[in-house]
Amino acid sequence: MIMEELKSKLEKAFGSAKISSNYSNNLAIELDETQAISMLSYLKNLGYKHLALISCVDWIEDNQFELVYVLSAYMPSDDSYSEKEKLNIIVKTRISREEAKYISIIDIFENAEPYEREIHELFGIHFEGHPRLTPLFLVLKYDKPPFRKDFDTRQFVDDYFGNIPPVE
Amino acid sequence: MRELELYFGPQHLGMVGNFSITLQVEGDRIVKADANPGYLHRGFEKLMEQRTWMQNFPLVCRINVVEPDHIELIYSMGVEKLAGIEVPPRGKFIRSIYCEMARVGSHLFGLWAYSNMLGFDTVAQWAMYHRDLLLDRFEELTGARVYHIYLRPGGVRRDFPDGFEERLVNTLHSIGGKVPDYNATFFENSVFEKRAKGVGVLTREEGMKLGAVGHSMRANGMKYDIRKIEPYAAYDQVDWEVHTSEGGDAYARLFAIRDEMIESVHMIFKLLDKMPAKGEVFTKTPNPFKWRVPEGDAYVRCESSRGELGLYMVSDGGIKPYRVHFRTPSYTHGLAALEKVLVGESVADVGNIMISMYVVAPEIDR
Amino acid sequence: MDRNQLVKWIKAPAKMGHKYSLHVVYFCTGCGIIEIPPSITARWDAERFGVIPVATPRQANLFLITGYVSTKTLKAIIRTYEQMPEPKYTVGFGSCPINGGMYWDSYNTIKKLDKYIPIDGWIAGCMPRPEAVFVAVTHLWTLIDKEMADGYKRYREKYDYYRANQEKVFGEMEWPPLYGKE
Amino acid sequence: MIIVQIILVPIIALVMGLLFMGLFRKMMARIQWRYGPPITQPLIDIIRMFSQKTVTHGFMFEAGLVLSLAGSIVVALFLPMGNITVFETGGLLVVLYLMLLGPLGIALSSGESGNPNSSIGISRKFLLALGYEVPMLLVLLAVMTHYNTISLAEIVRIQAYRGWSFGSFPLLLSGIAYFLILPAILGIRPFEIAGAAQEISSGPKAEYGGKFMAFSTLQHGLQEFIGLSLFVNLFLGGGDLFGLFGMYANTFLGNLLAIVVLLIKMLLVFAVGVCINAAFPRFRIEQALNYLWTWPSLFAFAGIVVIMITG
Repeated sequence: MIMEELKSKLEKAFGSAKISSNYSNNLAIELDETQAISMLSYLKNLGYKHLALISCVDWIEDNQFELVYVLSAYMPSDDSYSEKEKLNIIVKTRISREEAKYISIIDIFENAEPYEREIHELFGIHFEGHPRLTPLFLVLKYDKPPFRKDFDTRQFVDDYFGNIPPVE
Repeated sequence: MRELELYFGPQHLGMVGNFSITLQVEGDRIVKADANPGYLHRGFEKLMEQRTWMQNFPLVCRINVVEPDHIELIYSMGVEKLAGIEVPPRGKFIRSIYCEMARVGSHLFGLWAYSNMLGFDTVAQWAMYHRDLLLDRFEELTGARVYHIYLRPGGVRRDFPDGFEERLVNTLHSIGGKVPDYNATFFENSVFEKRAKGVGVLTREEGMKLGAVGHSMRANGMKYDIRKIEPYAAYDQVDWEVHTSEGGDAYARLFAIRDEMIESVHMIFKLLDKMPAKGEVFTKTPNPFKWRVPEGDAYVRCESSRGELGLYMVSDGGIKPYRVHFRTPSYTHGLAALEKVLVGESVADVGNIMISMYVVAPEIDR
Repeated sequence: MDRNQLVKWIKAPAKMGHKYSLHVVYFCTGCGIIEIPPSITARWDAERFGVIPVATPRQANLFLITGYVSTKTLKAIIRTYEQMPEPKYTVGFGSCPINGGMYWDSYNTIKKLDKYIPIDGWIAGCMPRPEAVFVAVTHLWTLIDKEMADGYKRYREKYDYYRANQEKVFGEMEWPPLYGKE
Repeated sequence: MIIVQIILVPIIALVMGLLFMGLFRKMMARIQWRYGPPITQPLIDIIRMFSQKTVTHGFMFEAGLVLSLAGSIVVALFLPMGNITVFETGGLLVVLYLMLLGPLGIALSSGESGNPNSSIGISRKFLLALGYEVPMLLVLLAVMTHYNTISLAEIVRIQAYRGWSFGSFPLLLSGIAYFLILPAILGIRPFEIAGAAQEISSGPKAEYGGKFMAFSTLQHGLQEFIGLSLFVNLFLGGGDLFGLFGMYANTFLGNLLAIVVLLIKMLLVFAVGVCINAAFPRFRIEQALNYLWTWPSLFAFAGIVVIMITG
């Protein structure tokens, strides 16, 4: 119900967005990179104020990174549950893999800060406007950010920590 | 006054888990806090891309040591959502009971850590003892004390052993019988009230801005609980309440935790009453070595003992996941919220605030 | 247990002292730490045998390395270990420090811990039960008795080897070598 | 004779200090549903610590500890041990001043180490001392005014025939005040603030290892002995047990019995302290000051007013 309403509303506002809901309670929105930020602030104004997750998927065959923002809503009043909070909105946008950079959304969602920091470290995506893109988890220097698909962990372990047993 | 740089952790008695906070201290006040995670980073999500769907179960539970069960649950739910598997009714009930047991155990561990932080050994020891009684039941049900690996896509691994319900009820009664003792020694203790009241305040507005979930929100009076919002397992089949408290400080959070723990115990009794007596506990899944989960991407979430636990999962139709990303409650609590809340507090309250927000280090680092 | 034998105390007070006063550095290096609270609290009560956690490495003489060691932790472990006063003992807890365990192909956890610091004993399993901690402690007593718990001596003698391994992981280290070249 | 006393009294004090610590751990264990370590565990720890190699942080690091331990031992010599008081001159005033040497030495020593946890611990320690010193001074003033003497031995002797001061009316209020600040003097919870392990890595002790730790443990034991001994001597009649051993006065047996009675009284008071320790978390420093400057200070002030009026 509310999903249909939201769908039509979004389709009106963002013509180019591909909106689908293949799974229950999930609403996936695919956008190109210029529109994703405005989509996020638009959704925030609609009441989807809880940024649950920022993730990144490395589509190496398409030579693209996909940034994934998952939004949901806090409850409007203290003790009533509605359909609105049930909804998880997944906003997806693809950026180029060679020149991996995007705009930080800290101004819109404050808790995006550690997520973007992590993605910068593990995928090597630069976020413009982020106050501290310092290393979060890692101390070693990797020749490639380790979460990229072309980073071979087994080769790395072999080189750095000595032999590993043969597998498979 | 001279500014000092103080390393709180990783080697510190007040630090539960391998985590570190660099504090800028002026006298006894904190002027700047800098969370420094990564001591437990194993690159789980990368490792999971290299293993088959079923092989990942031993890995996922190790993301959170204190409460591995909800991580198992969320992973199973993710796979079920992508593959379109239904869980049989009895399996759903067993899942709920299992997760509530885990919640009680986890909160008892939290009570251990919290009272230890205040230097209250006595209650700490009691809580740990009671958690151990519960771990005995886990051992009986699953064969392991800590990492149970009991859930699987489509249900649970096996049915309850004979007479398990009765022994579980006895254990819960023996824990619940001590609640008055806990109240008298800890929750009604005036020194605890002095230490916790007004400390580490995370208001509702700030919490919503920083993505706070779970009991951090419930301590502000908001009944934010995924079990009610988006019911999974068998939570929509019994009557239960979400308990809240007011104030948003460590004191309110502790009371939210206590009430939730008591509610969980009651909920287990109700679930045991309503559970279908017989039936399958899991749906058959294909051969795990050849199992291809259909292409797609989904986000699932559940309510762990620390708040909303989410999982974003991408499958490209292969025998291995293409990408998994866990949204853990400690992540936002520990990295975004903690740095804000700690500023202006006393050095003595770092552990106090951290544990009351229930920051579990391995969950942050993954 | 020969804690009450006065003759032994008079003969070798230092050795007996080391045996029955094992103070553990409280350092949650990995997930193994989850079984430490049960073993020091009411149910198992390690304090019976004089095993208690202490706040700083200076006061301790036993280092329980509980679980997998990521590279960032390894740095902290080396620093903590070097701060402990001799004689000091280390016990690796769980499968992961032995050979990497289930993180054998992880890019951020080190595999064989005894390449970087000397280990006196291992507890295998994931998770080892609290009883295993006590078995380890009793084994450590035997080792101390026979003067076989000599990890700290090995560290001093073969410091170049350990330091080289550490430097292989970290490159340049921020602190100078503990033992100078003799 | 006095040389024997000078040697024996500190030894008794040290042994009692260790016994207190052992008892503390055992009793805490029992309250927490545990079996607990043997009562000799602190001694075992100290033997172990003395046999460890240590790192020093400079001259003051060692000298401060020695100063602190020596200061505490000297205080023990000024306290009546049953019927024996090694140095009677000076009495309470000297005790009061010498008692500062213990914390001061620790402060000098751990300040040298440069560990920020230590410096926070020291500042807490002195703030706490500031907190309990106010009511304590008032209490001592009341006692001295009431008995018209500054000699501790004299006070103990008077109590033997006039009854314990804790039970007598004009000093009751002061006694209560002293009892309320006793946990702060002993450094047990809720006032275990200076050495809070979970907050500041055991504070001043953070850099002590091996023999330094052993010295500071011994000093801690002595500190507890002094705090308890002062309380028992001032308010619970010292080594007197309702004049029961009056016939043995000034004999060897009488002196021995007096010492035993004193130690048993101290143990009983300490047991009460352990129970308080087990039932409370620790205060924050400003809350501790808040507490110390309200109820105990009020009682102490009321006590001294009553003494002034009744004479």
